[in-house]
Amino acid sequence: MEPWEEEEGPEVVKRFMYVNRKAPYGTIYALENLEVVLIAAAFDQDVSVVFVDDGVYQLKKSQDTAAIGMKNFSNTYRALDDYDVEKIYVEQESLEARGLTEDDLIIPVEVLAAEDLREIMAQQDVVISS
Amino acid sequence: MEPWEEEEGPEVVKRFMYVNRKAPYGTIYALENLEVVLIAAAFDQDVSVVFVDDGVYQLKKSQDTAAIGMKNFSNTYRALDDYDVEKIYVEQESLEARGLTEDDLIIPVEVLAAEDLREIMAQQDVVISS
Amino acid sequence: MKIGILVNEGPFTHQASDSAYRFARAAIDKGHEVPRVFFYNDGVFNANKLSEPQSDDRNLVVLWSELAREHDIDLVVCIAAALRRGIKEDILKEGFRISGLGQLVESGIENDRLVVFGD
Amino acid sequence: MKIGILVNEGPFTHQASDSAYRFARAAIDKGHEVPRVFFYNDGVFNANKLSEPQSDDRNLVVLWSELAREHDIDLVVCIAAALRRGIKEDILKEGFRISGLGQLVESGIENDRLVVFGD
Amino acid sequence: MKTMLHLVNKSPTDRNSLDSCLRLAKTGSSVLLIEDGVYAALDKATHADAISGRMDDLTFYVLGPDVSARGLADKTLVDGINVVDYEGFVDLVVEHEVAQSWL
Amino acid sequence: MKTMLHLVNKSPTDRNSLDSCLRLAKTGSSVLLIEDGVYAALDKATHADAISGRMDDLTFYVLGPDVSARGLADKTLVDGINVVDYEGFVDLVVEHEVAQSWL
Repeated sequence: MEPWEEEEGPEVVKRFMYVNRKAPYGTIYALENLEVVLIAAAFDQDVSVVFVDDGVYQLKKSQDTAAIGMKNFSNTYRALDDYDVEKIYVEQESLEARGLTEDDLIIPVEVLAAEDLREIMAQQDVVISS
Repeated sequence: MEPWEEEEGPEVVKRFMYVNRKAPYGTIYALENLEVVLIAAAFDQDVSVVFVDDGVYQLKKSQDTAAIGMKNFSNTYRALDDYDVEKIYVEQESLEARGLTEDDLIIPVEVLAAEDLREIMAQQDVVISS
Repeated sequence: MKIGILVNEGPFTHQASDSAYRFARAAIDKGHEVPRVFFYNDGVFNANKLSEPQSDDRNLVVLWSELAREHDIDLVVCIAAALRRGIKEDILKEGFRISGLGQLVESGIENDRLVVFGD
Repeated sequence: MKIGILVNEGPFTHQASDSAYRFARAAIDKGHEVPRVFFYNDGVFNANKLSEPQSDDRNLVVLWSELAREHDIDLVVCIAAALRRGIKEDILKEGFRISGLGQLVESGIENDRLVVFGD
Repeated sequence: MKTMLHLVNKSPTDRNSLDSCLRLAKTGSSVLLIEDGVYAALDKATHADAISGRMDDLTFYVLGPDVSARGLADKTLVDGINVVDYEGFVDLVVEHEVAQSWL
Repeated sequence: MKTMLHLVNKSPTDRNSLDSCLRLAKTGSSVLLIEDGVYAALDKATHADAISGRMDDLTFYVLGPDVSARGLADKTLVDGINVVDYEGFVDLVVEHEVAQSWL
């Protein structure tokens, strides 16, 4: 086997980034994107999850869906840590435009300015958005 | 029969306004909204059709969908006249923001400033949007 | 008062069907009539009896069907929208029927209000 | 080059499936491989064999199925997304199969590119 | 002239529907924010001015169940917005002659 | 650092996806406008500056079939945008290491 063939083998770790730009409940994308991330965590790849624009609303604390009859899935974000998904980024500009701070979020995250998030995005191998 | 019963009878004409705010082809709403208007024209009601925001793109001349494999339905707007749908309003501000003029449109319309369109909207009995 | 409802999106993907359902129930609870709910665009998917959400999630197809039975609501699925999306009699949930767009216009004529839920 | 495709919306309602189909054909025409197309969210509706668009309109369900047969493409419908939307084996078009989300992750791992089409 | 209830169900940072509604809503109309539309009611967010600037000529409502679902019950809403539940939503539809959804 | 192709498929007057893409796209990246995203390429429209202001550090493409479908073939596009067909779209995906869709 040539060295470059080994590099192409299945043991190569790719960097996957899952991008969330949509608010929860109004549409299903937040929930179904989270389901992808939980599955992806089982593969031996480098996983990061990004919340920008209205996606930051997914992490808002104190969600209570009893009166709309939909399932509250916000606690599932806490499971990301159990699944060893530790690279969770939230864009600072998106938080600020919505009057939110890190204290409003249900899980610890890394808050990044757009200019820093841009660098991380540009290092990914696969970007999956919804 | 009492006079007020007659007023409630089926011969009362209601004002229906169909509002188009979405561009064609990217989503099906423009096409399916047009299908509603063509059916609605068969009822003896007062029908008006409004194009605002990206809805004004529905009326752009010279649409040619051959290369995207979708049906070009823009000529169907010409049929509105045959169906006696004559109240077709386009918001001037929406046209201008998109760099379009009345000459860009496939059918004759009444171009109205927002402040005038607002008055007409407020006179409707039923507003159907998509 | 008679209130007609138009639902333009399918269950689950958008909140439209949930909102319309909660609204319809509240209207009925307050003594109003909801004679007909019309399903257009992706709204036709609300009639798909094969829908099987997770056990801890709501099943809007069933909820609409039950509400219709209890309160004699006419659930009308647009035939043109349904055909292209593959919603046929075979998979139509009890309580729904397939008919033409004229039924939507009628809803606008005959009801005191028409409320639209969509994307 | 191996190019994976993810389709997040159903046929007709959004252009995503049309765009993905045109892109897939162009990629194959240029000599690239499209080993798998994964259908997620409302994308699962692309597999509904009951879809019957008007005769002068394209039928994306048929187009995907034919493309898959001609070029040996694995058309995978996400099981979780399909269940809640009522896309079951009974109404699955030939050429599509139902499987788990792992197949999407695999697509990302094994292909040189992954291109996403959605709303 | 009809009394109108405008329904806005999209986030103002995602779509233009609130902007268009406010541009075309006549003085004296009511606006009810539902679904993702409720984010427009956040006092500290960028669109707060769009609403507070129209408090004099429009009446604003927000659907409480959608506010709670999104975890906004602990946030300050724009001053003067009225919170209603689904029954209040029904009352608004009944009290206004026409309901217009900004889809 | 990967070479990136950003895909934008929504109208800039309807959604925020172009704005977000431009805010987060790194110098040297390419942006391909498809579907309703092609409206952003209209020279006289409100978003023309958003694109022309980034001509120096990004490369812009627009999908010709989507331009023609929408009747924009007779309109002036922002100076410097490259028009491609589906085969050109494939080439762009191949030439860039990563494709990111701004859904």
